Amino acid sequence: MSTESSNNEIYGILAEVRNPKELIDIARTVNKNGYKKYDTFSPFPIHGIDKAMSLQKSKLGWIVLGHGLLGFAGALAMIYFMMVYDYPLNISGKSLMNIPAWIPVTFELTILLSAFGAVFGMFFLNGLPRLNHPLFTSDNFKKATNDGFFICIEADDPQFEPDKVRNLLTEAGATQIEEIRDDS
Amino acid sequence: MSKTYEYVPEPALVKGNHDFSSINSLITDINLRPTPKGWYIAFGLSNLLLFVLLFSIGYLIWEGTGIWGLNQPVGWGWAIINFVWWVGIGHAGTLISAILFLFRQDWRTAINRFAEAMTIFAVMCAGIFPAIHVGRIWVIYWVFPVPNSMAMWPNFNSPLLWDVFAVSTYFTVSLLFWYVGLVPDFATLRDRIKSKMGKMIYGVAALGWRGSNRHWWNYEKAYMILAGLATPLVLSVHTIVSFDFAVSIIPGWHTTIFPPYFVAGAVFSGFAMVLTLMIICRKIYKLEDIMTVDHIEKMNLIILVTGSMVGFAYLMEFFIAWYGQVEYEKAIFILRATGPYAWAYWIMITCNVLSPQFFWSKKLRRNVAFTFFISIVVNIGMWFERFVITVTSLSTDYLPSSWGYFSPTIWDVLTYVGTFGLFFTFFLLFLRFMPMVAVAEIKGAMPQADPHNYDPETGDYSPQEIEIPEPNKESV
Amino acid sequence: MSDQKTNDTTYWKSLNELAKNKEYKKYAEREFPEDASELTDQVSRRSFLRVMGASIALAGFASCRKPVQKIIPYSKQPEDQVIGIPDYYATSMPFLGAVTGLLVENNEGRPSKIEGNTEHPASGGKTNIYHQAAMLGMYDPDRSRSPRNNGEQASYSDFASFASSHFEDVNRNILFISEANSSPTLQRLKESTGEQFPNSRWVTFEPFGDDNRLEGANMAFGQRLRAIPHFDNADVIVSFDDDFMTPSEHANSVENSRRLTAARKVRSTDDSMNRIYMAESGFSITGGFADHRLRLKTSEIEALVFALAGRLAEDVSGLSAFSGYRNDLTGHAWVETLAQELLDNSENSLLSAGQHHKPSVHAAIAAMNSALGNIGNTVTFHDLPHQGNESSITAFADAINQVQAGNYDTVVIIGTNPAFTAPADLRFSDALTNVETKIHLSEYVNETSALCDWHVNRAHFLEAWGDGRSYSGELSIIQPQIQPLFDGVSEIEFLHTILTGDSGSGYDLVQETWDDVFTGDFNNLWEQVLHDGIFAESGFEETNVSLSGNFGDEISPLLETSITDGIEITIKPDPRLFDGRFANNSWLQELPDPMTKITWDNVALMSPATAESLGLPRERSFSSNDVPVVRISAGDETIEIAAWVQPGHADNAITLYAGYGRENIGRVADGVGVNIYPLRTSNAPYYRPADVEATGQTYEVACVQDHHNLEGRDMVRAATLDEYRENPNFSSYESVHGYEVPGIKEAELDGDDNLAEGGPISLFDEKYGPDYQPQWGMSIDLNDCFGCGVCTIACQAENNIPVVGKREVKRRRIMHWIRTDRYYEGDEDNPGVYHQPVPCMHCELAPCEQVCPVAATVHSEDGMNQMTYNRCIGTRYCANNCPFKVRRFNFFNYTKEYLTTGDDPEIIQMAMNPEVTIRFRGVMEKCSYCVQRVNRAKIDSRKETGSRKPADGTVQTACQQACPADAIQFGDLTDRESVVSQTKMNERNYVMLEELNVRPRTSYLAKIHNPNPELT
Amino acid sequence: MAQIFPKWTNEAPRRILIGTIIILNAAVFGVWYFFSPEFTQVGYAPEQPVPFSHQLHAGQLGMDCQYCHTQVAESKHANIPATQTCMNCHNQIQTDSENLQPVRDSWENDEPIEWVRVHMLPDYAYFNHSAHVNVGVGCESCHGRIDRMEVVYQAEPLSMGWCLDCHREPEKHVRPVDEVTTMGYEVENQIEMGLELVAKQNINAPTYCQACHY
Repeated sequence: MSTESSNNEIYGILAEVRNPKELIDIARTVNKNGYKKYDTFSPFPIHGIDKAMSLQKSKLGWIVLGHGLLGFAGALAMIYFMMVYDYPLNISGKSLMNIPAWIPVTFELTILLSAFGAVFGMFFLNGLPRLNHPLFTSDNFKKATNDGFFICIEADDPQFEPDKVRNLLTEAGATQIEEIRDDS
Repeated sequence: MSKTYEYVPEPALVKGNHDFSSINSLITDINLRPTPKGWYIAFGLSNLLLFVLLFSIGYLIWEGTGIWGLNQPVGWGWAIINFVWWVGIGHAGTLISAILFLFRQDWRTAINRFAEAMTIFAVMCAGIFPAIHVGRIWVIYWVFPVPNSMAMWPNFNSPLLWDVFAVSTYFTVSLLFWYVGLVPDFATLRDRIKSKMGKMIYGVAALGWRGSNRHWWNYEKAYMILAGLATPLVLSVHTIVSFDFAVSIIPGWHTTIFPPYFVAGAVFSGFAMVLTLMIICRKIYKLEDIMTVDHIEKMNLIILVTGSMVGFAYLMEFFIAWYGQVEYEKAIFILRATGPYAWAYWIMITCNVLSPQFFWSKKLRRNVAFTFFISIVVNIGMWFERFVITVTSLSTDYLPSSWGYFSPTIWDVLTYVGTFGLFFTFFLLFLRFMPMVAVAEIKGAMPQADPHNYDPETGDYSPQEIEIPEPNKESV
Repeated sequence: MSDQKTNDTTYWKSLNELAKNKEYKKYAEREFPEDASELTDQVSRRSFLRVMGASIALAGFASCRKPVQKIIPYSKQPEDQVIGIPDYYATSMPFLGAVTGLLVENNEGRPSKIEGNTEHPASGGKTNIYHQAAMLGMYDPDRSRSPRNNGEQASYSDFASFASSHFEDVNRNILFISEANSSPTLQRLKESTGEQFPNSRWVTFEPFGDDNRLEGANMAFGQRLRAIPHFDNADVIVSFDDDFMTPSEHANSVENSRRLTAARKVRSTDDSMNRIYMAESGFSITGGFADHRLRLKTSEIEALVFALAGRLAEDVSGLSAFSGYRNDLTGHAWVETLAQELLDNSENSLLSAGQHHKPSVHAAIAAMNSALGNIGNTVTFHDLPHQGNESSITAFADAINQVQAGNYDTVVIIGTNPAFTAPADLRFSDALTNVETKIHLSEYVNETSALCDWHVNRAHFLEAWGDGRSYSGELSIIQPQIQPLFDGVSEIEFLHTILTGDSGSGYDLVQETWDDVFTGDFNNLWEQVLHDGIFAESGFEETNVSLSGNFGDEISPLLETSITDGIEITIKPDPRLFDGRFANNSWLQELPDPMTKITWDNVALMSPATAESLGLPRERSFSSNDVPVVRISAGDETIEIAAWVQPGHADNAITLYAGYGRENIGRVADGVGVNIYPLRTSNAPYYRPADVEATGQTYEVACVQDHHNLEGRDMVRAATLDEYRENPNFSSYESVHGYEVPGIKEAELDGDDNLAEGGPISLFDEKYGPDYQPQWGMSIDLNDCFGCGVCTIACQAENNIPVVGKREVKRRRIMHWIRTDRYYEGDEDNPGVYHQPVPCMHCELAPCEQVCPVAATVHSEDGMNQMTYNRCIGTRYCANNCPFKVRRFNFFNYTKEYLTTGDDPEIIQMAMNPEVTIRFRGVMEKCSYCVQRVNRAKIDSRKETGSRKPADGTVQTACQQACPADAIQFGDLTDRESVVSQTKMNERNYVMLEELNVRPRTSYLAKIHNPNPELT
Repeated sequence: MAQIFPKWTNEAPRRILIGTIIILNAAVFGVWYFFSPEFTQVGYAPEQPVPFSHQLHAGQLGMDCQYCHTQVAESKHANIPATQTCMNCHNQIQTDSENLQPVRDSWENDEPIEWVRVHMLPDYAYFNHSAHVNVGVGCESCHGRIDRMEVVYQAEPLSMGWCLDCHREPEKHVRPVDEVTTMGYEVENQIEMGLELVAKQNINAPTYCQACHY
């Protein structure tokens, strides 16, 4: 909450609200005011906040699809190469292109790569892991993983002016407004 | 004719007067409190069993698979039985996380973390067996498609190879799924723990999670996709495990009913195992508010349903053996019920088919002690199911000259018992260091999490009254 | 040899060491002195050069890291020897006073496999289990390694110097006890002993010899003659307890089996078969093979023989001794039936009795054969030049009584082991204490050696020069395949030392004998004999016989038979260990008994009813190896032994096998089974009444087959000859089941089609091998197989199959690649029996292949199911998925245990076939159709003709080559003319489990019985 | 609240990722290279009891391989010559050479010379020389330029993959049978000639397991 250490660049202004409803409200207000670089924080995902914040549809689905196709095609190509092209062997007299037998492995690899896409794609989209973040300098912010609901308008936003932001947040009902500095 | 319908409201998921913060404390305090003495005792015992496992495996590798009771017709014994049993148990977690998630069963939040952890550890126990049961464990890497100077590849026609891919994929995806769920809770612990070391460890594990709703947005998407992927995966795994048997030509194995029958059995045993562990933990860790009797009842219903499915499968096997008129198939089923392994068969029937039928009674399925008892009985029964399938079929197959009886040795028993050491060692570590209930998820499922439950004027919490729709009097 | 210090190098560790061993070389050079003609003589030089040979091919274990390996070439290259290409030399195996001609495969100087000698009448290219197992017998590290004087190690020169002084006194009272031996050289030396030592006596002792047969002939014809049956000439064969197909029961079992099965080969409905009747007490393989079998106590069989003779006397002349004779069995249904059958087939029938029956029985049989005009056609009588009058248990008993009385100062025991095998009432061990000097020649330091002052280690027949006569008299040569591993001496060298005080060379001794035999150029004939292994046309002369005048008087007092109600024990030599002499041979110990399928034990065999009367269960538990133990008392002696229910055994009778219960012989024999010799007496060595009671104890028995019933399944298909003629396709799936194989598409066996085509429809487009490759297949004729088990031992020898021991057999982990399944059928008390050899079926659509995760078992282009040991990781899935359960898993490092135990494992390692990989722990193995032989033939054929298809008959699998019944055929299925193709086209051909559509390449020909309609 | 982690840790995940990729690749390459027979086997040149020079005998003197390895066309083994073979010449030339002392000793004492084996196949791999030299697989194809080796070393990996290279495409390697012992044999139209030879000699090099493993 301290506002000293002015030698550090300001990261943004963090404000707390009481509950999920207020978070949605304040997010909507901030969004309407044309801010782009802001974020809300809550201990669990809040139903409806995507609309309030005008969040774009996640690109994750495409990432997963790409990985899934890669897994599918890769598995088939691998099995074809090993069983038919590189070392064809007569196994139980079955034809080399014994496709029914390839289904399980193809399926599993499709799922596996899709899951990798989903998990690592999500982390990638979220910019995680990121262990150090200016917000962590705020003691109050710890509540974000407990029962705190926060909004932070970042200094990068072209409209960012500390006083205006403070006023906006206060008007919208936020408490515990503090300035976050990047303490490099 | 007319019929009236009564609207029965869903019971509240969390009992007691809890808000976010108290739920947060209720769960994470378990990890933050000093380690209780009882935990050390349990951990010591588990370690002892784990040592038994390691010793058994060491001796096995030193001496050879001959130390087990395997013989010429019965090439697969306890190792494969244990493998299938543990993998089956390992189905509950993903099932609860994924399928119930897709079906929007919010009650899963109380138990999913717990069940997923159990899944991971059960699959670890299971995974040991296919690896150690081979004759030459030092070349087991040949089952992986690794380029080598022999220019040889694995055989993709083999169900065992499918197993390798299925079980390792299942383990990996379950682990990822579990971890993704844990990330926000690690962040919670990071923010609550006092010690520097704890902060570092949970901090790394939480990957810098800060509860951003932009993150939650991708996160929920990922969770949904993972659930969508894990659902067919969990069905495929036991399907493929059942292929180990169904793709063969051994009477009693070679049957198309195996995939659904195995999956039902897996769910059956998995839920039983979750119940066993849950009933102990909710008592010890005083989580009755979260893991309520309603949860137990719901799970008992699933046990009743899957148990009956399994029983139906047993019946169908006999029916098909008769209907198919394959003499070897007929003989094997008659021998199962009346032959040298009849004792195992009737244990299986009693435990798996008869015992869950008690849950037709609402009173019994809400009885915690009785549920605990049945959950153990079911797991014993499911072990015997795998015994009956694996051993009896091999023991008396086509050529009567090759029939032979299987008797386990002490090493079969010790290896099996030892896996409990592995399981509980990991499980106790989990209970100690990780939140055993998905904190973020259960918060999200509380009525306080719903923005509609707040007064639009004051912004204070005021849960909405449930509107009871008018009974429709016209329709059937 | 005499100048050699014994404890220096009594044996050597490896070929390399031997090759470098100067002592040895001196010896070798001395044996073939500076005689140029001798050295150019390849045969005599061979044994020397062979062991000097290169040892690069000695099979080792699985690949290790990078050990430095040495190649030891010859210093002087022997001519005509190509390293890596085995040589074959003829020899013969002496057994029970007859020899069987063999051909021994040598790889770089070490014999590695024994086959039959096609030139030899006793073998005809075939062998029995003793011949096959002799290889391991020679490489047995437990054999005695040096002479011993009062238990202390000594050298042969010590013995020679002792002998020269001891036998200087030619007036000594010497008793020679030898085993039955047909060697002309031994006979010559035996005669010399008689001349040199006027006070000596020579008795021949065999615990299970054919003295009763000879005595019977003596009684009938006044001469001790050998009856030689010609089964191929007989249409009706009536055997009274004569198990002539079992090697332990008949010295000429191979020829008997060959001739008998030759007369039962049915290729078309026009062929005829002989008909075999068997009355017996135990259940023998001959009994199982017979068309009719009657179970009677041994003493009842005697009565049956006389009753039959009495009945025949009514219709034929020459049996006046029996006219009017009647006894309890005269009214038996068999008597009338047999009489009719024999009368209808007079001159073409054959009667015989087991060698454990009394002389009177054999005399009656001889008389009947004579009266029916069979003599000269189905049976011939021959005088044995080497057989004196002193070859019987009676003579031996008399001699031992003399010993007891102190009438001998020296006893020389040659080969035989009376301390173990002599009838108990003779108190042989006690008797020997009355003798000053006792000398014993034997392969092992055994029970008798322990009682003797001198033990001399005997050379194995594969290590020594010798000779002998086949059962029908053909002179045969025994030539060494390797220098004696432990410097043993043969019996002729031993006798030579006793006679002269010098150590003689067996080679010279044999040549000396044969010098008299040959009438032409010695060297040419000698070479011919060495090459052929036999001196042609030297069989015994047939003796014309007629009943002696006083036959009637002699036999009439013996016709009184007393049949008791109590239990009677019959003592027989063990089918595998014989009298115990093969007890240290682990191949034989682990060969399942042909009928009981028990390994590593002897048991008291009894019928279910007898077991019940003793309060024992009629059936053995499927889930336990425990069987009850009974106490058997006869006279003053009592033994305790496991009881085993043998369906088809005579009631109130127990069969016991001798040869077990040995101590301090070797690591294999010690402590296995129960010694039943104490129950034998010289008056009743074979059968006697006994008291039997259950002890309440149990004992674990290692039996390889736990279920004995076919459960109505169609693995074995059979019909009577009439049924076959009526419906030649009786063995087809449709005939057996009444409907077609599900989904079958008719096989179209017209001209150009591959035999393998046709069969059930499949989802898959199955692959067949390419045109340039042969397609291998096997056919097994169940009509020929009588279950002897030689295929198993031959396979074990050829394919380096380890022995696993009783503990592992109990756990059902026996490793044999070809097993013989034995099923009982019908009445539990008197069942029929089927033997079915089961090797790998080499299914074209092999279910084992698809389930292996690492492709360690796949199909070859020439249609074989290949097992690649070095790729196997040991999931055992293939074994599970094999419907025939022919795959064998190395649960432990069996081969390593087997090849590295003891102080000098290199010796057993030398018995290994260098062409076959030694399997290691954790891998699967199974029948490979002897791929090493197949590939060798293919490479040779490729080099010689450019074709990969060897000519039919050039490849024989080990089982096929050994089988005395010629039941197994193997060859190329793309060759329509090959024997196996022809056999498979026979209408009796069927495959097991046809409905699985796995398309086995191994098929069976259904069995045909030829029962007498009167008796069915 | 203070930051738990310093700022540089934000870069750590990327670095760890890149580092892991590099290490993994290095490990794969390392195993690939250092554990393959190409590295472990090729070049094995043990010291022999007699410093016999193939370079001299086969190279300079131009002796045919089969002068010493006489049974190569008949047997599975290409036999190491008996001492006798050495002595055929060396009882007349170089009779005093110190290097040849072991040979003379062997001859006089009739004790074999213990050569150290260079080309080692595992026991479960069956190789038959006669099956190869009789259809035109040159000595050189497996043993390398023996005529240039002062000390014989293993020139090829002798791994299963290496065997299969030729068994799958024999036309790239076969030569006329009378050229098998030729060193440095090379023709321009190898593939063309190879295909012709394969057809003429009915070569179908097997690639199924039991051709070599039993």
